[in-house]
Amino acid sequence: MKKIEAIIRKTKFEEVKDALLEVDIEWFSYYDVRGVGKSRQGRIYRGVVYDTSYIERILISIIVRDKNAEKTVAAIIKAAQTGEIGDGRIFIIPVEDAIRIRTGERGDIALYNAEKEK
Amino acid sequence: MKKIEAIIRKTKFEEVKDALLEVDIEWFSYYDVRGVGKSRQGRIYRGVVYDTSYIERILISIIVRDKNAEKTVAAIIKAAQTGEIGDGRIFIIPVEDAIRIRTGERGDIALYNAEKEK
Amino acid sequence: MKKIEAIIRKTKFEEVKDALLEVDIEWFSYYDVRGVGKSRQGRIYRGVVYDTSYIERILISIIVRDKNAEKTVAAIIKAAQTGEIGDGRIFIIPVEDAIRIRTGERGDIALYNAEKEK
Amino acid sequence: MAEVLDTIMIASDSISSVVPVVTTDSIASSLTVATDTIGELIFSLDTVWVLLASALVFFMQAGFALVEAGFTRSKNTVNILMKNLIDFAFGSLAFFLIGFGIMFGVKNGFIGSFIPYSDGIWSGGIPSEAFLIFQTVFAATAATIVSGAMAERTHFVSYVIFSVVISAIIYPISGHWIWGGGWLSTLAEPFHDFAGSTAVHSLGGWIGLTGAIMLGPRLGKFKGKKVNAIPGHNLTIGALGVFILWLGWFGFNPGSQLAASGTANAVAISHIFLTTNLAAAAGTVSALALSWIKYGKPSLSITLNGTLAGLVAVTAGCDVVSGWGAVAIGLLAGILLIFSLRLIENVFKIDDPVGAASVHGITGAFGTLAVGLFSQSTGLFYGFGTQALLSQFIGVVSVAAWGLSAGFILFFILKKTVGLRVDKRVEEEGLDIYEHGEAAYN
Amino acid sequence: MAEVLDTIMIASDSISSVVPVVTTDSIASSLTVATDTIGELIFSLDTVWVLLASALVFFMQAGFALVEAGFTRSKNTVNILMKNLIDFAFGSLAFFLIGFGIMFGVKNGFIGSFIPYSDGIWSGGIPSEAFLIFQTVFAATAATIVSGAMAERTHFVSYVIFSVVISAIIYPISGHWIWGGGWLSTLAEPFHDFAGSTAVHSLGGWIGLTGAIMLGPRLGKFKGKKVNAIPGHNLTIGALGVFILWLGWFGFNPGSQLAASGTANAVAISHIFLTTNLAAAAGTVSALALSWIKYGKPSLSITLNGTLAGLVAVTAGCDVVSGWGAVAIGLLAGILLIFSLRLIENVFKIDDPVGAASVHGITGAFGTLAVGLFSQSTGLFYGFGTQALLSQFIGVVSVAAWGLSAGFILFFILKKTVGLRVDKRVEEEGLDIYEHGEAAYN
Amino acid sequence: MAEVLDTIMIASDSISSVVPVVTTDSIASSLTVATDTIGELIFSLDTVWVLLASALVFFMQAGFALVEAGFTRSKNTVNILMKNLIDFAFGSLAFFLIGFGIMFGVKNGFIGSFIPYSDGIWSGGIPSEAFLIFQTVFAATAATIVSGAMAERTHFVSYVIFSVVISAIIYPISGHWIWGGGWLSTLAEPFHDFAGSTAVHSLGGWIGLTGAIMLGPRLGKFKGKKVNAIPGHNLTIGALGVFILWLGWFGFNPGSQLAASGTANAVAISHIFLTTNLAAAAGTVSALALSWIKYGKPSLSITLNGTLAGLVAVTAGCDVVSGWGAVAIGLLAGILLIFSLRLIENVFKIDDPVGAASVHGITGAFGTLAVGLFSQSTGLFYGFGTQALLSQFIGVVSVAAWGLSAGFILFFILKKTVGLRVDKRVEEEGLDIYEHGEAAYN
Ligand SMILES: Nc1ncnc2c1ncn2[C@@H]1O[C@H](COP(=O)(O)OP(=O)(O)O)[C@@H](O)[C@H]1O
Ligand SMILES: Nc1ncnc2c1ncn2[C@@H]1O[C@H](COP(=O)(O)OP(=O)(O)O)[C@@H](O)[C@H]1O
Ligand SMILES: Nc1ncnc2c1ncn2[C@@H]1O[C@H](COP(=O)(O)OP(=O)(O)O)[C@@H](O)[C@H]1O
Repeated sequence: MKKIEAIIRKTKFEEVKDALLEVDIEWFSYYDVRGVGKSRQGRIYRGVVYDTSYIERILISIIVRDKNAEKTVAAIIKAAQTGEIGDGRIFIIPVEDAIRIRTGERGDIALYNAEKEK
Repeated sequence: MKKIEAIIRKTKFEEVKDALLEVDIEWFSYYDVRGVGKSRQGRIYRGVVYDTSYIERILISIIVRDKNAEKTVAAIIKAAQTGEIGDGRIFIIPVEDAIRIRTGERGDIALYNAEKEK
Repeated sequence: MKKIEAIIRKTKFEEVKDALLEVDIEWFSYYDVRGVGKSRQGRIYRGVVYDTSYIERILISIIVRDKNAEKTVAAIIKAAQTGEIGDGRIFIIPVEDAIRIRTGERGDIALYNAEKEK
Repeated sequence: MAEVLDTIMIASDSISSVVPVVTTDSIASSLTVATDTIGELIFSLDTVWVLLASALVFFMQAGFALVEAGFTRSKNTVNILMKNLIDFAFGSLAFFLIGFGIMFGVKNGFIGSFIPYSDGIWSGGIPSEAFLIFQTVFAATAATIVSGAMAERTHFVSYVIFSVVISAIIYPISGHWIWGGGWLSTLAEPFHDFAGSTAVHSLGGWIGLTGAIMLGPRLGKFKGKKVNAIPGHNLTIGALGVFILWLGWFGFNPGSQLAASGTANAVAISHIFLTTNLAAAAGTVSALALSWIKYGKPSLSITLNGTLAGLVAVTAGCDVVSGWGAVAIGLLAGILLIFSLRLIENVFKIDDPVGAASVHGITGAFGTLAVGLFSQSTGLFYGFGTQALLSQFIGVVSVAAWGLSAGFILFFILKKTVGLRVDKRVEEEGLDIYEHGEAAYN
Repeated sequence: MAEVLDTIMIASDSISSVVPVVTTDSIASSLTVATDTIGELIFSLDTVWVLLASALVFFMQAGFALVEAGFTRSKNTVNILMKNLIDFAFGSLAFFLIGFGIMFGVKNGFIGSFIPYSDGIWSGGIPSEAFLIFQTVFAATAATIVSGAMAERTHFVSYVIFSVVISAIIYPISGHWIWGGGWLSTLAEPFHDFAGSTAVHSLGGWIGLTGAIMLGPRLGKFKGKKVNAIPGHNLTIGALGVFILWLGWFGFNPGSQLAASGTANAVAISHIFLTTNLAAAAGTVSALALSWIKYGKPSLSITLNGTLAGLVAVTAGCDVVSGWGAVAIGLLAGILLIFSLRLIENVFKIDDPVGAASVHGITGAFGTLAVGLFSQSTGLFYGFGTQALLSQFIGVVSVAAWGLSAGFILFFILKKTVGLRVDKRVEEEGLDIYEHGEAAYN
Repeated sequence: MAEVLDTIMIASDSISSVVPVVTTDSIASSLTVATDTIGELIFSLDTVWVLLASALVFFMQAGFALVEAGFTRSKNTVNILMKNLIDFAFGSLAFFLIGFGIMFGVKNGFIGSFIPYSDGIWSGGIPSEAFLIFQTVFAATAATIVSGAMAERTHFVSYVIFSVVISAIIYPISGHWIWGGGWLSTLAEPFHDFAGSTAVHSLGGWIGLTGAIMLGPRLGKFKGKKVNAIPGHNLTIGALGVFILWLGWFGFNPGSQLAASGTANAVAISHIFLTTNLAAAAGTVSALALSWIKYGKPSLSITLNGTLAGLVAVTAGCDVVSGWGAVAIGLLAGILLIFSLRLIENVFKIDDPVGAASVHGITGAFGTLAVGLFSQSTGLFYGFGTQALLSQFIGVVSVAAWGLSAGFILFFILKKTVGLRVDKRVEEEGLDIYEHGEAAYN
């Protein structure tokens, strides 16, 4: 199993979600992160200017079976790419095991919907 | 060392916390995530209906020594299980090293309280 | 590649950021987490006292090339250490691959700025 | 009006300038015009006063909405806001159509008449429509209080129904007893509830308490013997709500004088303004102090409730207690509140998310009784014996009995028909999504 | 003033006490003083009324700011707040310098005079500065409405310019037609827009609609045939905004009477207060009911818009419709609103983030026409024929034509010069950071 | 009152109808009744005006709470809200018990008398309790201002103590000089501070400045030469606070006339309303423009401060400057504010989280001096020489000296006893949890 961590633009989230659904990735988690990077923005607060590059991003975390990793990555790239600086990154992290809390099932089976994919 | 990532219902958080304390897991981090999944909810905003399955979940992240991984997983399942769809998942991810910032200690020792567990 | 997850005090964030920039770590993500731990705080709400140890922390997530891992850890420790309980922890997690969404580049090259470091 | 006056001016100018023509008759008729105009001015000033007070009391709806939203969880915020919005909307219509007639219609001791509002039902020193508006904003307050006690688990459709019933029937009936010429106002020593500690607040508190009991506690509130705190999601909003309520109370109490013209009225509304403010301040201070002593830390959530306790308690007697009396009532209300919150939650294990039963029910009852002690014209502490205290007691008890029993019947019927409480899953995931399909924060 | 009165008192005391000295002349002169004093009191009470109404209407700026901020995304919150703050600031100055003269200056049917405010431009039963203030807070409302329709994508510098032009020129011109003695007020059956359903709200709605069309939809709003919901970031704030607006309307409508003294005025302002409240309540209820039926769930965002629809619609006729008429107008406005929102968004594919064109434009027009039906003194439903309805129609259409064309010209020039819309990147990342260098939440 | 009038009406009706009975005597006595009634109406209208103004000024407490909460970090929100709540609560009681007597009691030039409020201390054209209320809401404002400058690091118990001392003693003493018949009001050309630019705002600003200096900057504010921005957590709430303050100022300034009846008063309050609004608008615009020029982007946080600067500055002279003068004062105040913010923060390295010293202290002083320039009856620019300017200067300096020294002594004592500043850890983790055991957001 792999954990796919994709850091994308907030505005691309809906498209990425749809792209993932198309390749049958139906379950994932996401949350807001801020990225620090080089595309600095000058900000002012009550007359104090401060340089910052905090950019709001969404981090999508998907645990997939090994065989699905590449198609997941491809789907994300396709949907999230604009070609301009700030498109974000994808990281692939090894996962040792997965457990479905509801049933206690472990391993690959915990990742997919038994009824559907068999 | 292992990282245990458990995605649970918000309403089960207190119980899971208590269960973890019972098995002597006293330190962990958590944050809000939203899960995308199949239990869709119809939402309306100013007359536009939009389908969504964004469900608020809590992600608990615990780094444990290898020997504690199983009992941690068991504790979470026990406390978070309702048997209904949406109970969430647990993922186990390998961790190479841990460092306690306060002391700079590395390895297993960074994870437990020296005074307590020896 | 390694993922460095550092859980630090909110008040130390700016210093850590500066320390990282100094060792040429220019890209990272961070988000708010709450830590559960032993430094309990009594809280009261409408007359009900409840014990809690929820402490607001920032989790910094940095993916670095293997060779940069140690200097990153060192920079964080230097900047985030106060010596008092609650300084936080750093975890090192293996990463298999990284992809830059903008270009589709994979591997180490996805992590650094080609123009700069070559 | 300007034209009328021009006539007098011309008339009286002619009187004084054209010396010879001055006759007693022409002066007399000018004087009549002047006197009539003065009469109209008195009427107008009183109207302006009541309308502006109505606007302030209306704004309390926003205050209640914010207090209730701030003191509950974000997953139920849309639901709470919706309730506070629609109870005023339905309440305005229901009171116009039914409630006003029941409250102020043809007098029999127990109930008025079942007719829609019309000009003839009430008459006094202001236009009857101004009086209707002032009474409408009061009626809606009673229903709003209930929504706080029953927050985070009540079926929305049930809420709509019972908020209509409260504004249209339950509140007007006991209101009739007190303010509509009913039996409480004809006791030997008439029951004194100047602006509604009992008529509005206690009643709302008791109905809310009944509702909270019949609904049962929110999931996770009580675990065995343990009482869990379920902190509100936004105290900034909650505190703003309390400030708005405090502001609104400057319409609620002084406006209940229903008149401002004449030295007596001007002095009265000033005095009421002062006692209202002093009691609020005193309630804040005593709740702060006691929470600090009891829990080791000065708690904002309790202190805000203390402010409201002071305001609720002084409402019955704001016109008859002295400044010092108001301070005493406020101090006691703030202390009583804290014990009441504990009692209801820890001893009786009733889950009242915003403490409505304590803030409005208990301190409202206390404040009403306090009139029998602190009233400068009838109170025990001023040597007037226990006559007034007895009347106050009768009023408090009978309205409590009415609120508890009418509430019980109402909620019982709803429970057996449309259902009072949402499903477990809906409660867990939040009413916003399941009942309204919307989230408050995105 | 007290001194003057002392004199009369002494005078009249002497009259009554020192019996023999009483002469007709001394009485006559005392009477003159008394009558003058009464005249001054009338003037004063009317002034107090108008000033307090102005304060309430001013507060609507906060209401609009919160509604617009709450119903849009958090990344554009600073921008929205800034717009609502500066449109009132620039508007106050612009209306003082230019707008007031255009609206109320020397009367020709189409436009007043281009002179800064001065004492002589207007005179009536209150100080001209009180009148200026009341008109200023109205003028700023029209500009504010526009900012809602054009939210989340308009260049800030453009906004500053067009908000000044609206307050200084566009609004005063059509305002002159209606309230400044212009051609609409001299029709055979004069166009009746008591407090500005058309003069203020519709005008703002139409300009906003033009702006929304010329800007184009926000990125991601329409995807092929699909309409995407872009939910607002904070409905608590949005709901508070609506409560504040409702409160402000109690200044907006009853204040437009511009007088409170005399029985007729007192009765009138009470009646207006009542019709305003009933229509708001009815709009809330019908929008709630229809959203419940249509979408299966009672939606807060729509219900809040329904409240505003009821308020906007009753504004034109709040003085001449009955309580029942107000209920009818409110109910219809709430229903019309929902269809209008759908029409503009789903059929015409125009992106109006807060629904300003529907809430203010469409229901404002409807409410103005409704005067021709529901007016108790001229309306069709009361047997007065179609004369009034026709005048209302002429007024609605001509102001719409004016708003749409003036808006078009204004936005066209801005588009070709400073630019109307921000860059794609700015829109994506939020206007707050790129246009203001600040985030609302940290 | 209605009964009294009925009597006159019957009397005067009889006069005019029953022709023969009309005697000079009966007319004279009717006239006396009418004149008395007019006197009572004047008294009543003035009371209504002052009470409603008091309600508006009270609401400023909510405005301050929101501004201060919005402009600071979320970890200290409970603390800020609590301070703003309890300073008004304690202030109301302290001013009732001590402050009012010191400010308005038996006149010696420096201080009044140490007695609790009682009816006889003050008398004028309104009930003394109405006057007390109006003065109470003013007194609380001064204390509130201080809490902003000392936000995010002050010990709560210290805050409670010094807010009581300010409302009970410090503010009333200098207030006595200016408004209580003290030495500043008896200068050859009396010091003119109509509604308190100096008496309230500057004083609060100076005490706050002293506090900010003695506390030292928040951790992380200054790092070597670098000044770090510590952005507020919620500008929506901050902006709402400013709107509420702007609204409240319509009570603060026009209410300070303390009367509304009579043409002169009606014209005066209208004028004050207008100058207040124009200065606020002008302050907003100039702060916007200068921030735009200086920092390249129009900043909301600065613009909001500009609004307040305009309001504070015009407060001293709102009654005597022209509309154009008000615009000038507002524009200058907005500009001055920005330089003052920089000076205090960047040059003096004083950390004043919400800019209270600049907004209230500096622009308050400026506005007071501006009276000597812009007053239409005494100002230099209107050819009246420097006499008034000198008096204004004396007033500004002596109140500044008083505020700085009284503040210094007070804070010094607190520092040596209960402690002024919280521990490093408490400051880092937030005062909410450590001082109050509560979080604002959950
Ligand atoms: N090494 C890294 N570790 C953690 N997060 C990263 C790293 N590199 C990039 N990110 C995250 O991804 C976001 C977007 O990446 P960015 O480098 O701006 O994309 P691009 O390469 O297209 O310019 C950053 O704001 C940051 O949040
Ligand atoms: N493959 C996955 N990757 C990341 N998060 C997941 C994955 N599968 C489930 N989750 C998270 O867990 C949550 C609950 O899982 P769910 O499948 O609803 O539980 P159940 O199997 O009991 O129905 C989801 O909402 C989502 O946030
Ligand atoms: N085993 C763990 N798993 C996940 N998070 C942890 C773990 N240990 C510590 N943390 C996080 O780090 C934070 C700070 O660690 P802490 O133990 O308080 O530092 P110290 O050792 O200096 O006292 C905790 O609040 C928690 O969020």
